[in-house]
Amino acid sequence: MLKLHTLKIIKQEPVAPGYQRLTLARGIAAQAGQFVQVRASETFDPFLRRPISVHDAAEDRLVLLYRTVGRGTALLAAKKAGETLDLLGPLGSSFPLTDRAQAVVVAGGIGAAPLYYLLRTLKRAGKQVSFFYGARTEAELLLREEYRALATNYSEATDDGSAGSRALVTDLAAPAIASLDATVYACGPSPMLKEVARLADYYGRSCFVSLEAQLACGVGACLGCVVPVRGQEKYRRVCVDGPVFAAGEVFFC
Amino acid sequence: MLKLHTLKIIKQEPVAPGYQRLTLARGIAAQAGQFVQVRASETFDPFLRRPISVHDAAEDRLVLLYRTVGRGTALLAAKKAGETLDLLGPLGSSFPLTDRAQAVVVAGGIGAAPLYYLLRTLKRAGKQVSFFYGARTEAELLLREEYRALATNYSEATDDGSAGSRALVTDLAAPAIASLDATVYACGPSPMLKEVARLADYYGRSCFVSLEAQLACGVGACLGCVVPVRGQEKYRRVCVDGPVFAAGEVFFC
Amino acid sequence: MTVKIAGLSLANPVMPASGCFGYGEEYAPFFDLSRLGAVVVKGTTAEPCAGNPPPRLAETTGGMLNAIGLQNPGAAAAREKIVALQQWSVPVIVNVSGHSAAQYRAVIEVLDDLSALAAYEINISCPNVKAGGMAFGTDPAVVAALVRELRCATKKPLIIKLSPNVTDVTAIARAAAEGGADALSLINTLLGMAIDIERRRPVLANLTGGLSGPAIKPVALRMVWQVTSAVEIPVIGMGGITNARDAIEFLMAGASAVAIGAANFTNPLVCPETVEGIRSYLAENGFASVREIVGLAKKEWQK
Amino acid sequence: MTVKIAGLSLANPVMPASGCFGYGEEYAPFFDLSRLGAVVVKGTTAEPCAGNPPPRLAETTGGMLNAIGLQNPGAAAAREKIVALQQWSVPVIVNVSGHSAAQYRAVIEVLDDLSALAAYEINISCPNVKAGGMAFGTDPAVVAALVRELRCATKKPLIIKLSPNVTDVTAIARAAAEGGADALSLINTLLGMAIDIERRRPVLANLTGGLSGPAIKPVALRMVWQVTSAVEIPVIGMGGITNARDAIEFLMAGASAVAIGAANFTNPLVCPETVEGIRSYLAENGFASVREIVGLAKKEWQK
Ligand SMILES: Cc1cc2nc3c(=O)[nH]c(=O)nc-3n(C[C@H](O)[C@H](O)[C@H](O)COP(=O)(O)OP(=O)(O)OC[C@H]3O[C@@H](n4cnc5c(N)ncnc54)[C@H](O)[C@@H]3O)c2cc1C
Ligand SMILES: Cc1cc2nc3c(=O)[nH]c(=O)nc-3n(C[C@H](O)[C@H](O)[C@H](O)COP(=O)(O)OP(=O)(O)OC[C@H]3O[C@@H](n4cnc5c(N)ncnc54)[C@H](O)[C@@H]3O)c2cc1C
Ligand SMILES: Cc1cc2nc3c(=O)[nH]c(=O)nc-3n(C[C@H](O)[C@H](O)[C@H](O)COP(=O)(O)O)c2cc1C
Ligand SMILES: Cc1cc2nc3c(=O)[nH]c(=O)nc-3n(C[C@H](O)[C@H](O)[C@H](O)COP(=O)(O)O)c2cc1C
Ligand code: FES
Ligand code: FES
Repeated sequence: MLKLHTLKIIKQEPVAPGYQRLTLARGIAAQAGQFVQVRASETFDPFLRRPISVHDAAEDRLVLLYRTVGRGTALLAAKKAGETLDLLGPLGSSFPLTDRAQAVVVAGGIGAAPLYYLLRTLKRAGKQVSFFYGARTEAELLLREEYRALATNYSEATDDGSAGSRALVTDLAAPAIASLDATVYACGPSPMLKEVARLADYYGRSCFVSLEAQLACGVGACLGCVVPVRGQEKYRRVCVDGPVFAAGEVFFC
Repeated sequence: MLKLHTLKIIKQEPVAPGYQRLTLARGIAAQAGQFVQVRASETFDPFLRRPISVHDAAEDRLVLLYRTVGRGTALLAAKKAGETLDLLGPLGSSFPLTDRAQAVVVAGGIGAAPLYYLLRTLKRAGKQVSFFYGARTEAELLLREEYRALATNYSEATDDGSAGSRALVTDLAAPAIASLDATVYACGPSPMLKEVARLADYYGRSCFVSLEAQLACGVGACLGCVVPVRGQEKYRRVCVDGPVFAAGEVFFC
Repeated sequence: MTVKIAGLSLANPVMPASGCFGYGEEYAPFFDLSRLGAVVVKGTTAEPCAGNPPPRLAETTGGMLNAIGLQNPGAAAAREKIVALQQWSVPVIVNVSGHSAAQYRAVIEVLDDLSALAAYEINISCPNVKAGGMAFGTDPAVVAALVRELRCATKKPLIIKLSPNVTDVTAIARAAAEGGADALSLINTLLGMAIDIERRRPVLANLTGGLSGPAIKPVALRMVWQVTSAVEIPVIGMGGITNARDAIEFLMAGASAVAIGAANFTNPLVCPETVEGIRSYLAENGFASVREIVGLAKKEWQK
Repeated sequence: MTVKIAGLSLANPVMPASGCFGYGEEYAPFFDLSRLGAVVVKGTTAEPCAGNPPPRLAETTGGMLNAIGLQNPGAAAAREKIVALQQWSVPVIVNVSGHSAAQYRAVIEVLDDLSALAAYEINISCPNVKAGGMAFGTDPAVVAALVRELRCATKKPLIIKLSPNVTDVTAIARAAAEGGADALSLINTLLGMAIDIERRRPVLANLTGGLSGPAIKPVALRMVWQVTSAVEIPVIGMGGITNARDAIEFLMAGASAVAIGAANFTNPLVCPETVEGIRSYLAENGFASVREIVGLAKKEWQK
């Protein structure tokens, strides 16, 4: 299934200042948690592809949600409907479903991107989902109504209190992780993931986190994107062994 | 006057397969024969600016005519009306007017680009202009009606006889150079320029040719774009001493 | 399209560069590996090696830095992967790394009976491998002695991979040739670094890393030209190749074959596309074989 | 923003690199040259020099090759141009080139009385300058002797410009420091080449040329880091700087000032923009002076 695709862009929408949602005209059989390696330019500056998670997917559609942070994402944001996008994928591991009927999903900032498809997947599987969405400010709670619609319970936290609680999203999620017999999923900044992993470990929940790293090949060949594995003198590759890992495997918690 | 400009693109028209005419929204006080250094990309691939002659100019307008041959010009051709273009100019020497009332102008291929503005300039100065336009094939006689309208006498030559005479444009121009008390101007491939220079020298006409070279800075600082000067152990810079040179200065004819 | 290097006959002159193609399996979903002239596998050491801590990568203009640190499963585990590559019936070249002559020999001892293994590429140019305080690949005498020793350890072809981080690459090349090398590979990566100005520290956990990609092509091409003028044995040229035009530059500079590294990451089809591009170029320009363009620019230059 | 290098006090740490800014006059229409920390002029030789035949340039990915061959009007004619630069009241650093110690001395003799001339940058790294068969800048003993000799020829500060085309740049740096250099400039260009596959020959009439531009930044940064760890004298860092972020990388790696070369060609305002960018960075990050970020990445690294 792994392949090089040239997909037509059917929509390129700003969803907040500095954030874009890109809709492509064909599905690539991706699962929630997987990503694609996007070629932002036909030239060699930037030289490497850019990894972007699958935000949503269907037979006839692939959706990406991304933040414009540097040259690559700026070039991506400059592409217009009608143009094509060269991408590799689907790549990497996906969020596994478990036998638990409940799920706690924790999103931090743009880490929400892959969790949309996860929420859809969990809902389709009939799970009860508590979704905790944290961001710096209200504007960065991207597509909040769409996320809200997919969750059984929906809570928001912002650093500045402009929406939801003025709290760390992990503190907001802690009671749910403590009390629900749920599988825990998280994507966001590293300190957030560590705290979610710590909570899940403490309350005995299985927990899956999606990690980021600088990639080069994206297919497991270059060994550039590794993270250390708990308790072993070994590394695992974010691009093929991840990006979704069992929290206990990658965090010393 | 020499400056860095960010000009708005008001028109980007294909004028033949592989050839574009680009119209910019503001003049830069350029003279016929001068060029601009265009930045084809915001990235560093390609790294250098691209020199393009001033095809036409007015207070409120700068027009470029170019052939898509590589990465830089392809990126330029991909720019759309409404976007801006970063350019440096006007740069280099211009075609001088002389006291002769007649002019012979010889164009080879895309070498015609700067000669359009020259024809306009000569016409405005009341000169009688014989224009010889050579190309590989009819399709590459770009904007032929517009050129024809500016010349007193207009002749065409193509390599394949698809338009005008099946002849070298220099052979077509030879009788005019021989018989008219005219100043001779030429732009085109190097063998063509040498032949025009030889003819002009033989018949005692003053002759100005526009040369090409690989440029870097375009402003005379790097000394990269030099051509040897006749009879001297010296080089001259195409970007500031040229691109228009007296033929006798640069050709050993 | 066939070329002969170090006694090997390759169907075409294009192979992936070591460390950029794993043991082949990662790129097998993209194209039929038998379209390659050869497969060059990841640097293999005697014992398993965990490699350097992350971050190991940094992007640079027109290229990238890597400090993988020779992560590999070790020679014994590599056997299987090499055998698995046999299904593509493409010659397998094993890149051998070590911290001492004994370690290089140990790799050869473990692998030498594999008929799937067509040749060794001896990596004496990894920035982390030291010998007597100086990097291995930078002292002609050390290089000649190492090659001589390995020459006795195997009957398979020995390709010595040179470092570009030296004052005079031809001296090292001559030493390798005198030591008995069948061919040379060049260049390995240029030693570089990057600083993260937000974190105010070097990007790579290893401080320095190897620079590769189109950024280094001019340096690689110069060294291939110099070395193919200095020694008689064939050279596999690499460093920044991204398409057939680049590959043809290396062939015209004197390389008998080419390897493609970092460009695989940008375009996983770069190797087969380069094979096809060279094929078209030869046909369009009336050349009957790759051999006809090897060193062609040198011949023109000497005119 | 002021920095002190080799006894000079510069208003800011940014200057154009030699050979990329002529004698300043070409860029004067673009911005007020007094906004620069210093102006470094084109490599000047004792006698006028016509330079290499064209083609002298080739574009490469993220950079360019040049083989200008030190075209310059000679020291006597350069005097005027140096004096003319005084109108900007910016320190003028004259890049001195030659084919022998005597030739370097000859340049100094002609120019030494100019009060407009703040310091010499001695270019011992031009790929075309040979001494005893080996390039000048690649032998520590030759470098130390040359610097010692020039040290006696002038009281003005001597900045020695090093070549990156060596196995161990710190050995050359130490030799220059021992010879009495006040500061070091690095890096000069990497030796490279390009081939035109249509014409089937090298692009440059000189065969090889010097590679510069962002492509070489990682190599330059690594050498600046190494050299500033090896010697006490200040270093002017250069090689691929295109904006303030790049410049800050060099400062954090240990450079006391920076020079910008090829990027002027892409953006004629790159020097003043870099000055402003550094200024903003310092202000936004609470640094009181450039000195506070010099070598900062090293301090973080050693923690
Ligand atoms: C598996 C995986 C999945 C991912 N999924 C997503 C996703 O779904 N959505 C998403 O938005 N991201 C996602 N990312 C992150 C995304 O890949 C990066 O944000 C992207 O690669 C950045 O590329 P860039 O060229 O825009 O930034 P780069 O230019 O590479 O810059 C990287 C960093 O340097 C800084 N930087 C660089 N240049 C400048 C400058 N001139 N000024 C200031 N700062 C600068 C930027 O702030 C940035 O943080 C994912 C990453 C991984 C590994
Ligand atoms: C003073 C001056 C004025 C000029 N005025 C004009 C003008 O008015 N109009 C105009 O059209 N041109 C003009 N030129 C020429 C123009 O500058 C060049 O055509 C342009 O710089 C080419 O840039 P590029 O990036 O498109 O090509 P590059 O990528 O730089 O390629 C240059 C050459 O290499 C070949 N090449 C490169 N890559 C490939 C590839 N992948 N496959 C096949 N071939 C390849 C191309 O055929 C081309 O001939 C002028 C030049 C000068 C010096
Ligand atoms: C991620 C990565 C890993 C590499 N690992 C090895 C290795 O194990 N052994 C080796 O000899 N060279 C290794 N190299 C160097 C390449 O084989 C090649 O010599 C170099 O990258 C230049 O080619 P390129 O510019 O096409 O990448 C590695 C390069 C990269 C980018
Ligand atoms: C066109 C050109 C001419 C140069 N001429 C000289 C010179 O005369 N003397 C010298 O010491 N360095 C010369 N250099 C080297 C630069 O000063 C600088 O060290 C090098 O280009 C690296 O910096 P950059 O990558 O910012 O260009 C020249 C570089 C270029 C591109
Ligand atoms: S990015 Fe190459 S192995 Fe993960
Ligand atoms: S292009 Fe730099 S001097 Fe002409």
